[in-house]
Amino acid sequence: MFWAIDYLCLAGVIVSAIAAIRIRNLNGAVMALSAMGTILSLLFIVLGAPDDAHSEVVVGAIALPTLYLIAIGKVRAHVTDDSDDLGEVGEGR
Amino acid sequence: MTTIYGAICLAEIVVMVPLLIRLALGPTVSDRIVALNTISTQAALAVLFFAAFAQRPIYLDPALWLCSFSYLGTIVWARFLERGLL
Amino acid sequence: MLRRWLALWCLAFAVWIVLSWTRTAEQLIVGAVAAAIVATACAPLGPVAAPWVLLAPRRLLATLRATLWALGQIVRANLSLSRRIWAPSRPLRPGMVIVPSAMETDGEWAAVGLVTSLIVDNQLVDVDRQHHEMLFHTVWVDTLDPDENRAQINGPVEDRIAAIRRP
Amino acid sequence: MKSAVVIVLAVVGVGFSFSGAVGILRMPDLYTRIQCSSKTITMGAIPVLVALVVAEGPVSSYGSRTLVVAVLLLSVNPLASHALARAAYKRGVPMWPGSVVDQGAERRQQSED
Repeated sequence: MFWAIDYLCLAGVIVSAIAAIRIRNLNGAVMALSAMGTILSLLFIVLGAPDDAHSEVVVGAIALPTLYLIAIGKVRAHVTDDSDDLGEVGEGR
Repeated sequence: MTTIYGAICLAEIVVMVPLLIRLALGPTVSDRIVALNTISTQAALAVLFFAAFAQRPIYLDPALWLCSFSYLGTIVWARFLERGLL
Repeated sequence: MLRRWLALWCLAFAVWIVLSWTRTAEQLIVGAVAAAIVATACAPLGPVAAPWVLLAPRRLLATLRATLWALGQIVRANLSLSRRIWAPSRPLRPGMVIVPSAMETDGEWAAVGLVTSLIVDNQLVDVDRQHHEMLFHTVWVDTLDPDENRAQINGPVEDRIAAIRRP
Repeated sequence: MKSAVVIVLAVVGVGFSFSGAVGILRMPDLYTRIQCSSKTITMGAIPVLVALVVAEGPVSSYGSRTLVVAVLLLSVNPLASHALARAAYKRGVPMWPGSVVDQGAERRQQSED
């Protein structure tokens, strides 16, 4: 039981990390990074380190993506003019 | 009883699989945020049940953090969408 | 003012008890002092719903009946939505509908939004407070008539909330 | 007896969670996906939390943490989904082409004419 939970969490961390690299849209990549932080904190709990899980939740899953979002928003709003493109158009369904 | 807890924790992690697919596919960023919210809910439930599985109540606190602050990214993104500039 | 302070103190002390969850005298005294500080700091900010107004018997009965009704609606809506999800043809007729509303205060608007979001057939999207209208996204649109849509979406919720507010 | 109740509640909760996740994967546009995400809270998380309370007893540290988690999930998730839906609708995130009616856009066009 324990090993199954362990390996599933590890697989989730790897999949979301790959997604964070492969997604071309910056805001979408930030979301994948946040998912990686969430699942990584779950992995820390499973491996028996609740203190690391605390800091990983606060930093990796919440503060870091929020700061990235704010930074990307500031940069786009000041540099480019066509700020309508927030990745909300999407291609195909 | 701990076997049941472990099975529930495992099932909650398995539920994340379609959500990860939606997170990787999602045509718009808002779709990814919806998937991310549900992932953090499932992670909080998995933490609760892993704490019961390992019989360590000290593992319960990260679940509180997860479900009380994981919506901050959503709020920031919604504000960003609505007003453009943060 | 004293009533508002007492209500805030009760709420803050309840939160302390649930979060600390140890029943020693030191914990309770520290919690009482902390709740008093929080109540003093937050009392000038605005009116507070006192927790003991729920103890009036008719209001308690109305709350109980509204909760039971909402639980039944949640189960029904969830079953119908999972039927829509698992059916291979995806039977969806989604749409945005505008419905009139009879709510007045902020708390009533918030309660209607919360309960209608928990009943998963419809999702509150926007609120127009000047014209007393709400914009809902529903997964199955039957009619385009605002009054019939109100009877389906937010009418029952609003009736029950009004019954709690004015028993 | 107790474990039977726990297993039934857990199966109900995990099943509805899974169907909500599949709904997020299968639904055609953002707004229907948001509704599926609140489905994983109301019928997915709450029965599982009730199962934990039934198994461990309400007067334990599990019981209090479960109460806090349930209240947080039930109050914050509708708030976040409403904020997201409102922002996306104002920004003009497209609805599914098969949707029937968009009375908000009709109202806006009338006021522009």
